[in-house]
Amino acid sequence: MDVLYFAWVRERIGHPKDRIDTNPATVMDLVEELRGREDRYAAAFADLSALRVAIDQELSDFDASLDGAREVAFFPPMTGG
Amino acid sequence: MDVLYFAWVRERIGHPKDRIDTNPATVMDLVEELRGREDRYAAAFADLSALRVAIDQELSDFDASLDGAREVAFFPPMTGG
Amino acid sequence: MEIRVQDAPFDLGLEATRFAERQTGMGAVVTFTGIVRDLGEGDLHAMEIEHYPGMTEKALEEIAREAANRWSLGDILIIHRHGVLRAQDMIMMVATASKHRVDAFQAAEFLMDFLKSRAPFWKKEISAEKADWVAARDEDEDALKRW
Amino acid sequence: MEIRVQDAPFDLGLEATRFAERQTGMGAVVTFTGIVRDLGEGDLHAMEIEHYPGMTEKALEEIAREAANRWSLGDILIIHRHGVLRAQDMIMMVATASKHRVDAFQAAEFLMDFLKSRAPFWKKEISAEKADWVAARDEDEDALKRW
Repeated sequence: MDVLYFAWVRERIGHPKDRIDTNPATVMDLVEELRGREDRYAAAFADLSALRVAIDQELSDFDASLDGAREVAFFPPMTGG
Repeated sequence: MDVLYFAWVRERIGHPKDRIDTNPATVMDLVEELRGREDRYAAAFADLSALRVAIDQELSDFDASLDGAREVAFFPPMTGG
Repeated sequence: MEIRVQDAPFDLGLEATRFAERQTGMGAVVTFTGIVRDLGEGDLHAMEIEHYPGMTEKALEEIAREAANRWSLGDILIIHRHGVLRAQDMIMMVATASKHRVDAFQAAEFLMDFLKSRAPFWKKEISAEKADWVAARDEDEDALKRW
Repeated sequence: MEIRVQDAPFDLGLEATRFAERQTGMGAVVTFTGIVRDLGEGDLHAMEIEHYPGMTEKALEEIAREAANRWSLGDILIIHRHGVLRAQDMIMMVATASKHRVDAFQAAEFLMDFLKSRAPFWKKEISAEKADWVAARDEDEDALKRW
């Protein structure tokens, strides 16, 4: 599973993408796994209310299942337009 | 005082402008005077709810005073845009 | 603020570009363009637009001034044609510029609502068989009530 | 329906003209253009727009499809740039065409509201001293509730 980061999440973690070999059941499980990696991950995921998540390029929720997911992305609220 | 006609009011009366030498007190008095002129005027002013009036190029009402007015215009509701 | 009442065609692209480029500090530009619609019966050959020279310019200026009072705007453009137009011809346009999108949208809608029913223009639809003055629509009059 | 996500600048005038000219039977065209605003402190040198390739196009298509379902529209155009932009550069535009003005206005506002908060773009303001990611505004999120 690919995990992508955008905007300040990408900057805080230091790179745009990780490949994950484990099979977390939900987005929250994936977040916990990432938080445990290094301080910069813990810092990026410190406040989930400041983050949004997309599963396979569709906006989703932190309690969503990752069953069958190939790509998960974390980013701040969008500011286009 | 100049009296102007636009759109179907102009077409029904047959010309775009009359010059009036009398001094009607209100728009209604002017309308009565015009109605008395000829059938085509009576026809144009038959249904006042289908007409709008402007005094000196400002939208006004049929009971408005014509004191000091130099130009009165009659026309149907506007359909611009 | 620029208001033009003219017989000549205008170039939407050129007007939109000029309008946007002359703004400074504005984040949002909205344009509305009115086009002569072919009515589908396939026989609308032309539209004739009559207006009241003198009053037209005053009415448009007053509507634009009111919009400028109500919203925070950098600029307003109104162009309205008169005379004979064909299907697909552009009748008129408005443009608004503001820091944020809400003001630009609201002001453009306001301008259109008042321009429709309070500026002295009258449309006549001319087809092969007949020529009819366009009737004012109740919903256009009703649209003024929201402002 | 045309959706473009691009690094390159676009020409508002050309896009507006092309969009209007390819319509048939439409009486109303609305455009919205977003422009990089100089923030007045005089030191906004650039804006960088990041996006999520793949998801961006999907999200914009979904928003456009939803607009097409809700209103009677002849056409929709969305262009959004990414990469580094300077003050006064055009960031994005939407255009809508419909028979009557209300649909074109409503659809354009709907597209903008959803594009702001539901399409994966992120803006960073770069001045002489610093570079800050633009924070999402509560009022942009609130704007979605009216639809």
